[in-house]
Amino acid sequence: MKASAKKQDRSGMPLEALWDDKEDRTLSDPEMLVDIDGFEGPLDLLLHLARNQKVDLARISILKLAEQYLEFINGAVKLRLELAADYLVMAAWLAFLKSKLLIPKTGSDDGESGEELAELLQFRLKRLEAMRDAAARLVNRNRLGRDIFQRGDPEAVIIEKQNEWSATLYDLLTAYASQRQRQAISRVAIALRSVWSLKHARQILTRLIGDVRDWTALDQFLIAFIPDPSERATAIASSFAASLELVREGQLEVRQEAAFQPIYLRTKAGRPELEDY
Amino acid sequence: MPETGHARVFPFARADSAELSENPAERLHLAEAVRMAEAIVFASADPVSEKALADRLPGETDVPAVMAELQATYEKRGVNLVRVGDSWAFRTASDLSFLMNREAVQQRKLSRAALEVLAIIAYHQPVTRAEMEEIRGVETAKGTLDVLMETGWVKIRGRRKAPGRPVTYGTTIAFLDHFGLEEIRDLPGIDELKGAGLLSSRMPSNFSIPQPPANMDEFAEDEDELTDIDLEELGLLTPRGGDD
Amino acid sequence: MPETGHARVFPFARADSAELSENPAERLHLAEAVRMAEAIVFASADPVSEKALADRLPGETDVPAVMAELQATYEKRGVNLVRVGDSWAFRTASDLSFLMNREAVQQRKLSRAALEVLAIIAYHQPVTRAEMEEIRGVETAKGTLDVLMETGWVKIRGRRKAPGRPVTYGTTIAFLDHFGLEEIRDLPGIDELKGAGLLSSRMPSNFSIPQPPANMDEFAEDEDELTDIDLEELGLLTPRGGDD
Repeated sequence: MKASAKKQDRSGMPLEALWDDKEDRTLSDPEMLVDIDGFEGPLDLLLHLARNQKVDLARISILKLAEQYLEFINGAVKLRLELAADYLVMAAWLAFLKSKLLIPKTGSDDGESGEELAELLQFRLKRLEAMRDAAARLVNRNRLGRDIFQRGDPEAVIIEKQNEWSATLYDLLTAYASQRQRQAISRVAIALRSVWSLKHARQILTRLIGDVRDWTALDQFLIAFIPDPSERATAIASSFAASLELVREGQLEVRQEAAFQPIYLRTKAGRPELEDY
Repeated sequence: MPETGHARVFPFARADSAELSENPAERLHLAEAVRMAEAIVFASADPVSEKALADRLPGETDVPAVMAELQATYEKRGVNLVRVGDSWAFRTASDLSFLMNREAVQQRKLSRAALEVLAIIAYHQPVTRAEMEEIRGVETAKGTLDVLMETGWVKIRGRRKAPGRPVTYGTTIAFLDHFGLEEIRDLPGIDELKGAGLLSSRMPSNFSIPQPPANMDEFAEDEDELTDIDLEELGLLTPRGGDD
Repeated sequence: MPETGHARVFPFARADSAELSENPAERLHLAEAVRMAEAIVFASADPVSEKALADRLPGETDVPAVMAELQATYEKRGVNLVRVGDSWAFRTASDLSFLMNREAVQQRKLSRAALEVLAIIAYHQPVTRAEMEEIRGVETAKGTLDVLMETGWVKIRGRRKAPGRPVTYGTTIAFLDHFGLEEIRDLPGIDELKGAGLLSSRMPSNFSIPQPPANMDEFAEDEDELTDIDLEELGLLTPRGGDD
């Protein structure tokens, strides 16, 4: 993100100070409009905007939030700031969501309703906020080496394992990765700048929102947010090819009412439940 | 406290010892085991597992009983016996932290992102990287997970039994020790978060925003009108009663 | 002895507390000072001088009295407070020192080179010494492999079906145990190493990491089982000798 109107060196700040460093910024603060360096991605930015509504997350207006976000992004685009794809994809999705919220549902089979999508976003924001609060509570606990102390002068190492050699999995993986990387460096080719494809955009969106069924309608919004118009045609073509690949793998379903009608793509339902060991 | 013959400035006393044996030989044995356990755990800076204790204490020792006794004994002292997972450690009492600040070692400063990821791993474990990214809505930057693993608080746990068998992450004993937790269930607010459905990877079906419906009297799809029997159960209607 | 209020298995009691104040406020103050001194001495890496204690305890504390009290309190415990010159430290009770000596094996850290070779063996098994060299770009010292064999994490698996029939190396069950892996395939792959920040995300496209075999013990197609003669040559089997 190049939008660094004010760069702060946060590494020098105490841990706890990191948690409230954005509270003093408000929407009216002109710097806020260009400084997205401080945000950990679009959800973080949305959460910040939501907090500015000064109501409980459960009561925020998602419509208003979407408008604020779009205003923010448009402001940045006007200033010709190069925004990371994540922010643009979120903008596209919010534009899509806004249209769904404003236009009443037509058919019964055209994806989630605007309300369902808004709920999904609200769930995401709430969950992120919960984790953020949890992290704050965690760091503010009495901590070993800061508030609580262990024996300063231990007398014996109680060895649990019989092996006299110590090494952790982390040591092992670090050793492996760094030597392979070192050896590979002589042959490093500069990675190509990834083309802004719809497939990539959908991956980002899945990370931001989760699986969304109604891809077709959404794609039009995504395309609108592709910064370079010359890339749009290739983006559509490559994305359709990629979609067909997903259909073949059984991850997507495809539907078309009639020739030349819009093609509907959606995530196949009923994926198996996950299990660990 | 000073009125008994055990007058000490700072009594270690336990109120309840009812469960202890009345057999003098057994009591002596337990007392020795307590001393030994005390010495072993005290000597180590790191938590000592019950298994390691069992290996070192006399054969028939009831390790949990010994540790419970020792923990109660140290309860009010300047140094406490704390449980960390299945291990035990002596740690300075938390109310004395003001006194101990000068011992404080420079803590590694974690970025906000790293702390967020740490919380996600702690509350959602076992969790894959894709799931962490889904919760945060961003890719995990280099220097986040590796830093957490370097602190020794986070480890690779195993793999998810799912397509692609992604690696799962979880927290370590050192994590519990550092944040003063006996076990993961003691994480602050974990029950409330679970209850609110905020620890699930997908939006729970019962998660909903109280969005006032356009027509307040219209029933949602997943909602049934109350019947008279419901109203009775809820005490909103007086029971009709028998044949009245 | 549930008959008294102070029933504990292992009483800390001091016989004499005659010198202690009868004034409750003073007693409370002393009790707090004892707790503080206890925590300070416990957390200190070196014995703590009375002067240092005086600096950290509340202004009017009678340090010698506090330490005498603390020493008496710990007198019969598994850990004692001992005076070292004009300083104080906790030490294991001398009659329990046998507990400390029992497994005073110093744990040693593997060298960087040994870790690298171990990792290559784990990921690339079955692998010959020449192949390790090719991957690492440096020759592997004989001593490094010896150390790894000594850990019990690495073993000689067989021989490569190739000129010179070089020995192949692989990992053992003890390796899985130590590193908390269920199977060798649980080692993270390329995407996971990238995701964890251990590997740069901009590696060349032809860069790959081998997928370790599902079954560590199955011989590869180009690999031979070790014969008894091999085992003898490698010194892994004592020569049978004669006609036996």
